[in-house]
Amino acid sequence: MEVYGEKVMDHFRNPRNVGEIEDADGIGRVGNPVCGDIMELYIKVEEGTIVDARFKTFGCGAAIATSSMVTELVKGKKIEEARRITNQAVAQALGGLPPIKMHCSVLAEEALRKALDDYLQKAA
Amino acid sequence: MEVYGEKVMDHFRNPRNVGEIEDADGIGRVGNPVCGDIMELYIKVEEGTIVDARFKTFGCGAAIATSSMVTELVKGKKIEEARRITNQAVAQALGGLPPIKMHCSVLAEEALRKALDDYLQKAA
Amino acid sequence: MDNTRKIVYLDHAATTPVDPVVKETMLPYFDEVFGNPSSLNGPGQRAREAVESAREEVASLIGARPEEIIFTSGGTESDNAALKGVALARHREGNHIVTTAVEHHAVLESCRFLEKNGFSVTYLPVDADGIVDPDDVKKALTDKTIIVSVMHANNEVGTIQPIDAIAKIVRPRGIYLHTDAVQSLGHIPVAVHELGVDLLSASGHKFYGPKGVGIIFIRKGAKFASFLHGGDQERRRRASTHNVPGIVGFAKALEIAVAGMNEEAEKITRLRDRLIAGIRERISDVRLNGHPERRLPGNVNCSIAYVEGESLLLNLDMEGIACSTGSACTSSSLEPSHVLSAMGLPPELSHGSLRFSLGRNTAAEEIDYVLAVLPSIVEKLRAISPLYKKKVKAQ
Amino acid sequence: MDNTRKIVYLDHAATTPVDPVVKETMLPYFDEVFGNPSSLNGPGQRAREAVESAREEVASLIGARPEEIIFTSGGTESDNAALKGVALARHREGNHIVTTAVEHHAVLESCRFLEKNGFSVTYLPVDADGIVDPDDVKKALTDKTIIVSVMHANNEVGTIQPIDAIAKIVRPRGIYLHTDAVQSLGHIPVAVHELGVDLLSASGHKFYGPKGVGIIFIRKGAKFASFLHGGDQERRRRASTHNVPGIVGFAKALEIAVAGMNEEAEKITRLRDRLIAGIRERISDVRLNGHPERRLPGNVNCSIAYVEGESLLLNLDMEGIACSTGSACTSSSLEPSHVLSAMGLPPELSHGSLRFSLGRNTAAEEIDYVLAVLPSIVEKLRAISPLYKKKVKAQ
Ligand SMILES: Cc1ncc(COP(=O)(O)O)c(C=O)c1O
Ligand SMILES: Cc1ncc(COP(=O)(O)O)c(C=O)c1O
Repeated sequence: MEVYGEKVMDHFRNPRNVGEIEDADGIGRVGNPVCGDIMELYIKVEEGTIVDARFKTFGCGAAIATSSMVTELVKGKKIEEARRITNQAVAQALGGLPPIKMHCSVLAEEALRKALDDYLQKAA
Repeated sequence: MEVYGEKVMDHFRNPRNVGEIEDADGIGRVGNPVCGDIMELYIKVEEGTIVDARFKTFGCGAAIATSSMVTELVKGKKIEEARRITNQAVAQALGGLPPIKMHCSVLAEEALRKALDDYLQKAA
Repeated sequence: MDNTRKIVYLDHAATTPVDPVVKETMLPYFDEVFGNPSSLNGPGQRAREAVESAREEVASLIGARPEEIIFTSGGTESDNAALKGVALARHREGNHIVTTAVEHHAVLESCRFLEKNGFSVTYLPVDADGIVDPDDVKKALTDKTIIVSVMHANNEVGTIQPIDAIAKIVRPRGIYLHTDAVQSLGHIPVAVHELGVDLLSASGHKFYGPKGVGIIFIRKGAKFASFLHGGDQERRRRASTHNVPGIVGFAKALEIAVAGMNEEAEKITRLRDRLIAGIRERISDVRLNGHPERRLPGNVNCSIAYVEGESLLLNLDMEGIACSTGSACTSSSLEPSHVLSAMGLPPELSHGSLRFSLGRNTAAEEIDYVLAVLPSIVEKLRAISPLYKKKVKAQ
Repeated sequence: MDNTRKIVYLDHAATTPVDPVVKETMLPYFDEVFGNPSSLNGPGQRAREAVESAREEVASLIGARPEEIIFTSGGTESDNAALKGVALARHREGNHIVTTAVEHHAVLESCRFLEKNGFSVTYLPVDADGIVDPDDVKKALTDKTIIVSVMHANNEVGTIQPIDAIAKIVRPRGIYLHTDAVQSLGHIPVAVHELGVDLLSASGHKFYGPKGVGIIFIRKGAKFASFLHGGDQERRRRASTHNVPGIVGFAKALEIAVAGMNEEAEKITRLRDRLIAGIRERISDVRLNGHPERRLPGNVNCSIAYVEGESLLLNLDMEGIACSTGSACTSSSLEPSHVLSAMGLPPELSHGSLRFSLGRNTAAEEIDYVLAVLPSIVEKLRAISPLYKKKVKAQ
């Protein structure tokens, strides 16, 4: 299978941080069944730092890999730092995505943003 | 070469009755350089019977073969009989012609008709 | 993926390997009988003979006359030429076309092109099994209708359409009937007069022939305007130097396919039903897409709820099993399969569809291997699916 | 004709045998790497890799980028797609097309089709050697001109056109330049940026590659509408399952042709000139058609006065020599070659033209054999020609 690079396939094969966080501080839900991708991102925040992140995803290989990667990228990051993670950063961390799959990285960015918004709203 | 049947190729390879008749009783000239075929048919008539026929032809394989065949067909025929020789008869005597080459048999029929007309005119 | 491992190939609806006898038959036409069939010289005429005897063979195998067969570059060209060729030839008689919502993109996109160029197109619905109702065809016809195009068998779900019944409605009205038989030729009986069609498209690589060669059958007397303009090949209905090895291979492949059809269909149907039954036994919330009986022998299309097709496919591929998602393979669009949508499937089910297409060499052990591997893949993907979670909670 | 006798094949401009290395390279793609490049599974992706590396190879050999190459079913499709694809994509900007009177029918008939559909076409004249004057191109351009199509080298007389000079006139005006390089690619240098073209057509079987596969080069950014509608292949610019062995064979054949080009052209040119000189020495009233130097290495086209081409060809064929008449091979029309007519030849001379096209494996002895056989054939045909008789009488 050479549609995806090695890194994508690694994260697809062995997705990191699968699951939910029962008492999450922020939850981001994006996508819908029509477009074929649904992502849920959970974060746990302590003193402005993301200490845990988990996901559940219905979607293609790229959707699963970007979900996995975004959880890896945010763990240990400050909220402000996490806010600056773009879809490109996620795609890059995966060694690139095929053009028709870039929308998955956008979805991951959106899920993250929503989870952060959710956290800030709850915290406020 | 299988565009043409065996009989056509035989008449093309060894055309019968090539040449002119110096004191011909009838001459038929048809065709023109634009269409790529020129036929000249010479007949010698004795007491209403065609005793000799010769041709010269500039043209494709079918043009040469039909010229050759038409001279064969008319030799020994009465003028009225010769008049009834159609292009189909020539083509048939050759075992058939490819559809795009049927016009050559038409040319042969026309050359014969003209030669007969020429004879009748001269005889009149 | 380990390249040396034997792959369980269950993607025959996408393409088939060239049969060894077909390949062998083609070989001399690359460099021995290599002339241009349009050349009058000996090498050209020997190539021409090969093309013409292939044409006779193909014609006799589908009940047509040799002059009714045009060789093309594949199913797509045949579909384009059929639709556009008739549209162009008959546009003075009318500008209405009837087709179905489940056609291959080669037909649908040709229709969309024609819509941009003054034609109007009716896209007929199908029922939950993917079948077109001949009555719907009847209702759609107007006095402007010039052609109806309904595929013989569907490439995604394998459903076989009632072409003969549709023909009885369409043709007495002087309207042409075209069928895309790309998926059916070589697999189920295809006889143009029994189907009652005026035009038919097919492609070699779907029945163990070469890629890049197809045919259109055009009933003698049917009006048709050439699509590929140029030389005088194919009685001026399709220009371009003949693909001689491809044409010879097409004919040989069809000969072999027709000779072995009954036996093969029987064997494949048995394996198909074993796979369907096995999946249903082992996995919950599975739906078989397409008609249970009126389907191609080799087609298994199922929707596995809560998981997405591509990720299933990738996981199967990692285990050495090659199949397809139900939706168009390279589709750059995010929309679910137009076929499954037309059959009324909700998007999450059509995104979760898999197509296994069995072939001549598919073995029972391969089916069993799929059945051994698939359940745990589904389980793994469901475990990370937010949809499955919801379902579990709802119970 | 004796089938076992070795044939002197001098019809390489019509088609060439597939090179043995090319054939060998293609073989695994029939039944080993046989997947559908549009399938996401392993077999599909391995086939896709083969297609994409062929694309890279071809692109680099003509100085293009991979995404500028589209694989087609041959030269005819490429010409059709180029002309119609640009016409459709740019019709709002203008409806005028400029081409020449000596193009291949694939271009001319596409133009005639477009003329019936609202476009106007200027057919430029050529000089006695078959060359288009760039000044004539300049004069023909209007503010409605959207594309100019001038072939790189002519298939009948081998004349090479000044494409680069034409490009300098056409392209600064925002008009696209297309060249039909079917006869030149693999035989003389073809680099898209040196030629300065926006679109270029080529066909595999003219340079020892397989029949049924070609390319269009479309400069990045050039507007182009798809001609074959269907799936998403070739970035949606040409639908249909890739002809994988054909594509791989095209690339390999081009690689071999380019690698050996200089040496081969030199050898073939020498034999060509030997044939031309020999014919002139041995036969009276012969005219060499086409430019004496600006011509393809392998092309010898001559008119032999007072005799007709087909009967010459048949007689040569009986002696085991395969060549062509100057005019279109299967032409069902009675008109003389449009190319020779455009060059000003009277009909009887264009009907008496022969094309010998030499190839990679042509040997000096074969040329000598032709020179030994041809004079007596001409003599025999002249003896039965009414035109020759007149000529003799006139002296
Ligand atoms: C039903 C159907 N029609 C048309 C096509 C197009 O055929 P090809 O890819 O040979 O152009 C296919 C397969 O790709 C098909 O399954
Ligand atoms: C100049 C030229 N253009 C186009 C073509 C058409 O190519 P094909 O026969 O591969 O379609 C040919 C040869 O047949 C040709 O010589």
